[in-house]
Amino acid sequence: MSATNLLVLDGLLVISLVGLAWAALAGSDARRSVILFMAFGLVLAAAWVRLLAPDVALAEAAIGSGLAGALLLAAVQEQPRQPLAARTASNSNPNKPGLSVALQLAVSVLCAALAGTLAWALAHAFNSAPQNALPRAVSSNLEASGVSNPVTAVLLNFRAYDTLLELAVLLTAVLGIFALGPARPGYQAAGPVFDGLARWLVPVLILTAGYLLWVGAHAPGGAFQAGATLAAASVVLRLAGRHQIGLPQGRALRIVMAGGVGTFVLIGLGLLVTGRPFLGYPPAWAGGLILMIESAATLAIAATLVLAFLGGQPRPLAVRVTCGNTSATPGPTGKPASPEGMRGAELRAAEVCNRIPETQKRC
Amino acid sequence: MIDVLSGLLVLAGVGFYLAGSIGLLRLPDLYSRLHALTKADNLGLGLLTAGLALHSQELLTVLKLLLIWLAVLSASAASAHLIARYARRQETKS
Amino acid sequence: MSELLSVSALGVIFSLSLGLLRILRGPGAADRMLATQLIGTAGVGALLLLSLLSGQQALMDVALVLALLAAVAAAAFTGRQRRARSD
Amino acid sequence: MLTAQWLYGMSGCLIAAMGLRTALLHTCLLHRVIAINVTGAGVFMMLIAVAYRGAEIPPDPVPHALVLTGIVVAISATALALALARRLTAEPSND
Repeated sequence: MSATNLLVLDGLLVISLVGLAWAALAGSDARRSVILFMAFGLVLAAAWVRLLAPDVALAEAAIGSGLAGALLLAAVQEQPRQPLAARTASNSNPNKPGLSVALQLAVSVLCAALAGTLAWALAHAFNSAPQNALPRAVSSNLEASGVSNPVTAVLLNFRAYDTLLELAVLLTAVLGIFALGPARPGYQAAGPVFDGLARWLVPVLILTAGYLLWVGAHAPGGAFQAGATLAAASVVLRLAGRHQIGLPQGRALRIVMAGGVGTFVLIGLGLLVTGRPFLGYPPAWAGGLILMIESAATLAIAATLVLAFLGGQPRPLAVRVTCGNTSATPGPTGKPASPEGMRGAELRAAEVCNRIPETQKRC
Repeated sequence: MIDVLSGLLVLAGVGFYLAGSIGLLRLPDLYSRLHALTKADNLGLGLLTAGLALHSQELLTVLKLLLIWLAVLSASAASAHLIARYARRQETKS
Repeated sequence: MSELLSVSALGVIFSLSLGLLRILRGPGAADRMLATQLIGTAGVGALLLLSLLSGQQALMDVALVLALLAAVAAAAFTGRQRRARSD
Repeated sequence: MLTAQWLYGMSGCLIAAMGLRTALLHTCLLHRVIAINVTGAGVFMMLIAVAYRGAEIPPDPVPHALVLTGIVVAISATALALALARRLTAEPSND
C-alpha cells in the first residue's frame, strides 16, 4: 500500500475510534452505548491488524466486540425500558447527575492533565531510540521455547508466571460471580430461524476454537482466542433456549474451572521435582507441555466466560424438578450463597430456590 | 485474463459495499435500510471473496474464503430477520 | 493488481465509516445494530483484502472470527424472552 | 518517526482520559462499566503503539502478550462488575 493510502486509512480508523468512544460514553441510553461500544471493538480489531498485532486482533474480535457485547446486552435487557426510570426519579435529567459543577470540572481537569502526562510520556518513548533488548531476547530464545509464534512464546514460556496469575484472576472473578447468586433464567426456545442459525454456527465455532488452539503454536491464535470462541458457542446455545449448553455440571464444572490454574501449577511443580526451575520447560518437551497447558486453559477460559454470561451459579438441572416443592419453604436467606460449601446438591438446590423470590424483586 | 476477471469482481464487490452503506445512510426507514444492508453483506462480500479466490493459489485459502462468505451470508440473513422482528415487536408494543 | 487491491481496501473502509455515521445518527437501537452489522461485514472485507495485500495468512483467521462473532452479537441483541422462573 | 505510532498512541491517550472521566462522573452503573472498558482500550492502544516498529520490522511481542492478558482480565472484571450491579439493583434496601 502506498504511503498516502495508508495515511488515509489511519486517519479514518483513528477518527472512527475517537468518535465512537466519545459517542459510547455520552448520553444516558444504555442500549445505545453498548451497541456503540461493540462497534468500537470492531474498529479496534481493524486497528490492531493495521499495527501488526494479529493476535490481539483475534482476541478483540472474539471478546471485545462479540462476547463483551453479548454480556452487556444481557445486562441492558434486565434494566427497565425507560432508562433508569426509578432510580433517577428525583433527577429530571439523567444526563446531569447530582454532582456539583465544581466537582465535574475538577475531574475533567484532572483527566485532561492525565491525558497530557500520558501523551508527554508516550512522546518521550516514541522520540527515544526503541528499546530492542526485550524483542531481541525473545527472538534469540524463540528456538528453545517450543513454539514459533513469539506472542505465544512470551505468554506461555518466557512470562508464564503472568499467564498463571491471569488464570487465577479469572478463577477469582468467576468465584465472585458465583457468590453473588444464581444464574439468570434461561431463554424461551427459539423460533426456526434462530434455531437454524444456532445449528450451523455452534459447530463452526467449536471447530474454529480447536483450530485457533492448534494454530497458536506457530501463527496468531492460542488459548485466549480459542477459549473465547468456544464460549461463544455455548452463548449461542443459551440464547437459542437450550437447557444443555455444553457446560459441565457440579464437580466436573469445578474441575474444568480450576483446570487452567491446576494444570499450570502441576506442570510447574513437576518440573521443580525433576530439578528444573518452576515452569522452566526443557526445550525438547516445551511444545507438548505448552499445548497441554493451553488446552486446559482454553477449557477454563471458556467455562469462565460462559459463567460470566449466565451471570451467576448455574442451577442444577434437578432444580427444575424440585423447585415446586421446595419454594414453599419460607424464610429469605440473607447471607450470600457460599457455593464452595460442603453441602449436598439437594441443599444447594433448595437454597437456590429460596433465593429466587428475592432476586425477582429487581426493577 | 484471470487477473482482469478477479479485479473486476473485487471492484464490483466494493461497489456493492458502497451502495449498501449509502443506502443504509440515505434510505428513510429501518426496513428499507435492512434491504440495503443485505446487498453489502451478500453481494459485496460475495463478489469480493470470489475475486480474491480467483487470485489465490492455495486450496485451503479458497476454502477459508468460501467458509467466511457462507458464514456472513447466513448470519446476515438470520440477523436481518431477527432485527426486523425485533423492530416490529417494539413498534407494536408502543 | 496490488494498487487495485489497496484502493478497494480504502473503498471498503470508507463504506465502514459511512456505517459509522448511521450508528451515530440512530435513531433506534435496531438501526444502530444494522450499522454494526455493516461495520462487521466491511471489517471482514477489509481484512481479506489486507490479508492478500500484506501476505499475512493470519488475517483470514481474524476475518473468520469477526464474521462468526458478529453473528453471535446480532443474536444477543434481539432480546429474546426469558423463560419463566418456574420452568 | 512513524506517523502511525503517533496517531494511534495519542488517540489512545485521549480515549483513556475520556473513559476515565465518564467512569468517575456518570451516574448509571452500566455506563461506568463501559467507560472502564473504553479506558482499558485506550491503554491497550498506547501499548500496541509503543510495540509498533514500522511496516518492515516485526513488532515487539511482549506488549502484545500484555494486551492479550489485559483483554481477558478486562472481560472477567466486566462480568464481575455486571454481576455486582445486578445484585445491587436487586437489593430492596437500595434506595
